[in-house]
Amino acid sequence: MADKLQIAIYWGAGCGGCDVSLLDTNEFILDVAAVADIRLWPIAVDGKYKDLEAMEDGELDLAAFNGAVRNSENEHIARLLRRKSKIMLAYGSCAYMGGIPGLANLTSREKIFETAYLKNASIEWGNGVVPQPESAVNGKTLDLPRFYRRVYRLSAVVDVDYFLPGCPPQPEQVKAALLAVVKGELPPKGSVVGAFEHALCEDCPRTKNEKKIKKFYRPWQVAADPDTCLLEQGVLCAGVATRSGCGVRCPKSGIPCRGCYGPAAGVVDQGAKLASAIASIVDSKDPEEIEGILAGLPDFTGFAYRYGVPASLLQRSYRQ
Amino acid sequence: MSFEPKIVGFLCNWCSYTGADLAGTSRIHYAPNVRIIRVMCTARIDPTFVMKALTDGADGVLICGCHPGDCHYSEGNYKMMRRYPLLKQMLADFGIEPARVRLEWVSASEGQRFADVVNDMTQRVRELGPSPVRTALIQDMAER
Amino acid sequence: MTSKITIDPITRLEGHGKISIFLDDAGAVEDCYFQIPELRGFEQFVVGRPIEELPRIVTRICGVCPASHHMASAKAVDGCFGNTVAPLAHKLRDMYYNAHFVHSHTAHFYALAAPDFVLGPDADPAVRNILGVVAKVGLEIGGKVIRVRGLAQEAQRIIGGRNTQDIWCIPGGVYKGLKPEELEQIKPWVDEFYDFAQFSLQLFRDVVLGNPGYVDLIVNGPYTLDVHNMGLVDENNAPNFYDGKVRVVDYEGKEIHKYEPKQYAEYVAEHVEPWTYLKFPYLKKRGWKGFVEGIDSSLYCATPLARLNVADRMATPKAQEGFEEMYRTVGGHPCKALLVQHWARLVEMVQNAETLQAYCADPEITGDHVRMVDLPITGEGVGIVEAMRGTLTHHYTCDDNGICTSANLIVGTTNNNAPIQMVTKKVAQALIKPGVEPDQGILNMVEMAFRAFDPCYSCATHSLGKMPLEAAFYQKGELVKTIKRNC
Amino acid sequence: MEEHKIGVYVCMCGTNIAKVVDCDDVVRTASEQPGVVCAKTYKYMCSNPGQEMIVADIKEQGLDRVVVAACSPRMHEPTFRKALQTAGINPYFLEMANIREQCSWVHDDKQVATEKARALTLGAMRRVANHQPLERMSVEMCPDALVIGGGVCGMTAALELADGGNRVHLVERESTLGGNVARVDLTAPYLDSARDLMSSLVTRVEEHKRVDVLTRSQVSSLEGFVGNFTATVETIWGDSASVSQFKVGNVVVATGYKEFDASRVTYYGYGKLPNVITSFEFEKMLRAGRVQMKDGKLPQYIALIHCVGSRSKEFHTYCSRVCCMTALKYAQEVKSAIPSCYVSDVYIDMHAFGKGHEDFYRRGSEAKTLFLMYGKNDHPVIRKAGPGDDCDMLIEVNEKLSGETIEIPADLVILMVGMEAREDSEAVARLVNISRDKDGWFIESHPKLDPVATTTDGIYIAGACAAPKDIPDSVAQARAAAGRILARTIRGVIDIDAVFAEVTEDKCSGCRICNELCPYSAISYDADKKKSSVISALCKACGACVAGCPSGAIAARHFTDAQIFAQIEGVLA
Repeated sequence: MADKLQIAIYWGAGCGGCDVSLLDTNEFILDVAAVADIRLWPIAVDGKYKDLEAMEDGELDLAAFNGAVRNSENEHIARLLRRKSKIMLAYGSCAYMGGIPGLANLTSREKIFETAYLKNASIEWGNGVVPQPESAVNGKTLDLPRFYRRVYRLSAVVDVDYFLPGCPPQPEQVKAALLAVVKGELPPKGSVVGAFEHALCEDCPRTKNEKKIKKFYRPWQVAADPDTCLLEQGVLCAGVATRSGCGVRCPKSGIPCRGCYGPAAGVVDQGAKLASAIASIVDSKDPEEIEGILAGLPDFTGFAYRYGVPASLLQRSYRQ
Repeated sequence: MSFEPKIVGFLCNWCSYTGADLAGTSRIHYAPNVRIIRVMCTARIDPTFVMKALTDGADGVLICGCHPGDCHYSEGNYKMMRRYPLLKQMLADFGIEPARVRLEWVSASEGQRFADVVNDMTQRVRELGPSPVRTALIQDMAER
Repeated sequence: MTSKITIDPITRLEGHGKISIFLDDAGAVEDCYFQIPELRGFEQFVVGRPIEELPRIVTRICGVCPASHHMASAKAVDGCFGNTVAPLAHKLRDMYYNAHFVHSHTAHFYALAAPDFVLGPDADPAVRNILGVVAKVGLEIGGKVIRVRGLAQEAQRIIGGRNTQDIWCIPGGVYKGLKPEELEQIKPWVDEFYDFAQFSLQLFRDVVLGNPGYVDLIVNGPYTLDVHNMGLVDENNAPNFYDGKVRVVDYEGKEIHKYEPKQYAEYVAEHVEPWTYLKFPYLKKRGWKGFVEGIDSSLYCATPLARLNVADRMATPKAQEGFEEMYRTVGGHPCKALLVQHWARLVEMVQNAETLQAYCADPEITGDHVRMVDLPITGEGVGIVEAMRGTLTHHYTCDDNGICTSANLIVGTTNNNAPIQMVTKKVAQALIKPGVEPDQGILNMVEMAFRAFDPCYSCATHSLGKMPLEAAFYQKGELVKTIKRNC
Repeated sequence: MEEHKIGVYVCMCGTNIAKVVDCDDVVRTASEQPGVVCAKTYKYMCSNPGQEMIVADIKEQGLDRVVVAACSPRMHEPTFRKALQTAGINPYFLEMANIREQCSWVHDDKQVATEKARALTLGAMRRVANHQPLERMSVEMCPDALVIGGGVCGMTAALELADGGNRVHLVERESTLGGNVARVDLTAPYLDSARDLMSSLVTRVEEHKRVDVLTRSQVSSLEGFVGNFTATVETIWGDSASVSQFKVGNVVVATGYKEFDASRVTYYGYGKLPNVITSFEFEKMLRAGRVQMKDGKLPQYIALIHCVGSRSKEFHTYCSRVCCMTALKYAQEVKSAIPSCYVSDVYIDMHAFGKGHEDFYRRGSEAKTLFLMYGKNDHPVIRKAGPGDDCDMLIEVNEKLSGETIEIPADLVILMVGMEAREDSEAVARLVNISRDKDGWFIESHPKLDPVATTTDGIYIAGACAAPKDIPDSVAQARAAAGRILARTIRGVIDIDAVFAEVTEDKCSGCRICNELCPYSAISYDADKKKSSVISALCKACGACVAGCPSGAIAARHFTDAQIFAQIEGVLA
């Protein structure tokens, strides 16, 4: 047993899609089971928190953490796993960049609670109760993890060795990454694994020409040509600013990339880079016309940082 | 003591940086709050620079380039002109007051204008007060 | 003084579920709380996003049943564009969604439920998981399970371009149609799904019904609740997962409500408690009456069993046979025995497979008019589908520019939040008695109570899988004993 | 990042900096920074002793990065780069902090100015740590040249180059060489025959063994960059065409001008009144030696009207420069052709700026020519004369000098039409990648200091394609352009600035965002590789493509993201 790899898989503020991406490696999962002890994997295999605490520091070879860090509990487990594991892998876009839950950083904790518990179409009228970190019920105290002011990417709370992007990571890439661990063929610490250096366009079958944009369209406003670059047709696509590795599933199906694999190698801020590129090819020299053309991109921020507000330079909203 | 903003200025080499030098050689005095970083052309300025400056503690960012039509590289400043509204929108979405970032055209002969722009921007940012970015990021750490 | 048992590792391990059991001085269960410690705030942070993007955002509520959220969202967005949808798109979405059910039900039954039945409640915990099941039933069947689940995922990818996470729906229809060659690829798989569903039913008969102990546990165990049932039905009151009206039937079989999705807010409301992030839906017209059972209760279940309970019949012939057999065995329709869920799930899988076969035979299915273009924005929509784990509601509004101004979500598991509270407490009270040393087995029984719901706490913040339990017993704040079990 | 040995030198610039900035304090904070081996102040860092101090430190203390906090880099960056070079390290390991023009000269509060100087110096220090060694590249320079346009200007340039020993390809779209000058009779002010000028020029060109003349030809494409262009030329033979291709190092554009189309001016009745003709039509008569009216009669009264199409808001605002002298020339030629003929010269202003022009003007007025001045916006009016009159037309002029309305007879009216850019100038501009001004004339790299070069290296403009010019000016420009080229080809190689953008091929996804962004067409896209790349020789380092590249595949040498980020951190630290 001891010579088998010791692995833990855990989710923070995630959706389970990352775990499903592991199941989607199908038969491969049996091979993994053959060479590794999965010591912890809530989705499919049992393990015990107390055991985790009882482990020697560094007893685990690999801890794959998916999901973002949304509350005190997520952080608590992240720290514990970090301590117990030789390799800490940020698995999937939430752990890597904050992911979709990270969009919460464009609003505020107060608004989230208000919307969820005080004002929506089906909330119990006049109850006015909001969940509390600590509450007394029939003289007993019940506690809940603290819901942080904002979402963090995993590397903001613990030291991360490798990053596996994707929402979720594509099974082929998952296999490749796991095999690297099994074979001990590991890239330098801090590397992004299971993805390429270059952007999506290189692997996108659509033909590309020089780009100049006079008008932007929302995807539902046009029947875009299936063979030419969506961006050239005025449909905002994040592929130009997104690391390849997903297999270009979205553009191949006619859907613009939303950037789940994160920025291309060496790019600091995916959204800022996308903005810089997109604006540069706006076809006008007149300030008003330029504003008019850019008005065709509602919620550009929510698009450019769809999977990575917490990983952006600005990280969160500063609205008072 | 009243709040003195830190402002990072990105100036194009050919017009604005030379304009700033001219303000110097003409001994035109102006507010000391702007720290100038030279780039060859405003076309080199990536919104990333502005966001980087804001997260590193700048209270404001000033971008100066050649007047439209006068760009040393014929059209570089138009690229900045196009990025600017999108950048401002993004900053607004992040809850950062638009007045903290400003794009101005200053030619090599406009030393006085450069001084005026710096004074005016400094005054506006002074009125806005310290950037919310630094303080908020520190609060976040405290919560954890 | 009161001592407290915290089944805490659920929280830590799953991150999303936590049971606190309070004993009185005598040591009897005084109170029991099932807490959901997580919230992500989708309802707020989708506000401000372009409405057409929501189907590609809300799938991240749950990666285990993203298709459910994708479809409910797509339908809510259709509403914001005047509900003008290419007819073929509806067919394709339904086809896709049935394939998703095959994947999800397979995963749940074999990876989560089967271990209990196939290996037995008291088998060695270390092997009590899908790998254990494979070991027991043999690699051949194990391979079959893995293959079918994989093919069901692949079928979705072929039809909709991608499975987890889904991307396919657009206002007015879907981005891509189904090419004839793609259909040919899927056809044989669909037949496999059908055979597999029947095979699974047989396995259930052999392993579960063949074991009187199980049957007794299922039918006469403490696992029953006198609460009502909710589910989506077609015009013949047969279950439909993608479309239809919401029907609510009490546990004696009497219809309480039947309404159009857009009327949901008149019939359902959500109660909030300070000690859990998860809300408690109830029948609005009856008002919140607390965690009480009874014919006047305002609480309901929305589960596979509930779906069959509100249905008069199944939509397809073979499923109908399974439907009749099941109710015959468990003593009539409707049924309150929660553990029957697993069986109901398999009956549904038969309908999924048959529905898929019907679509494969439909000559129109490979047509190319799959979307409307540039529809006018009308501003509001409600989408209701059946997620694996219960009725799923998405309700959006948007401004003239198609930017989302509000979103309200009532997800599958949330519907069952109150019933889960109650059955957990009920079982705990039935099993943890003064003087009786709670042991591993008891905790297992407690766990089985809510596992029957296949609670999805990612869709209500998610947990899939068996909940390993550990009970810490405190006497006057001193830890005197801990019991661990690994399912 | 590896550790560096940084030297920081704070210049006092006499008192220019020191009187406001506490230089010692700047040195103190600098020396506390990691990697700083030495930090010093000096009275005049740019002075020889100052530079020698830096050189010595580099050698003795093994400095590998240098920060000079002093005046504007626009002033002394070259000076200090040389110092680094002398000391034997890469000149690009230098960064300057501008604490004079942008600090001590514009602030007076010592404390605040010192703080700012500290920040600027720190920015420079952080930046310089990220500097990379850069080498200037040099590429082969092909000595051959392409001259577009076979007029007096193009031929002169061609001969100059050929005489200098270079092969020249002279491309002319017409079937014969000569251009517009070949259409005129005599030339002002010395009245020598244009025909003679031309024939000698043409013969020399055609006979020159290093000039290869391609008439009936057009350049269809020009690929590459300075020193290494490939030109493709199409030649028409009757109804068939042949294509030739050759390598050239430089290009002279001498495509000239076209005359203003007089029919655009309605009020002079050109095209309706048979005896209203343009200057070029009159040249034809002169060359044919028969000045006559439509009906063949000899004209008794000839009127010359100036500035037709020039110096007017509705047509061209500029002065065409040659018409005034040409008009005077006509007056004299008419006098010798038909001594009895009265010539009236109707002008706005008499522009006689050129060498010998003023004397020519005087001589013209002595030979009795009637000069009438009209106002810019008050043009003369021509009408058909009545049967009673002894002339064909009558011209009414509000004469400015006398202030009276004067009516003059005319049998022949000659409209002095100006010059305008050829209709194909836009196509030519695109072909050789240069720009045009609002009137369509090609733009020089600097109107005063660099009049024949353009913003595209290796492309020169000469003659009337850049603005209206007379023959001497065009010839001078032709020789200037040729001189520039000879001077550059003599070395056989050309240096390319070490600062330019480069594409990391592995990172380029071929999205082609950058392709449109380069004002110098320095970015080429390889359709097979599906990658874009920068032609460093064409790149002017503006960085538009660097900021524009969404996948960070393009780096700006000496202005990398890392360098700028480090500077941002520095000035804010």
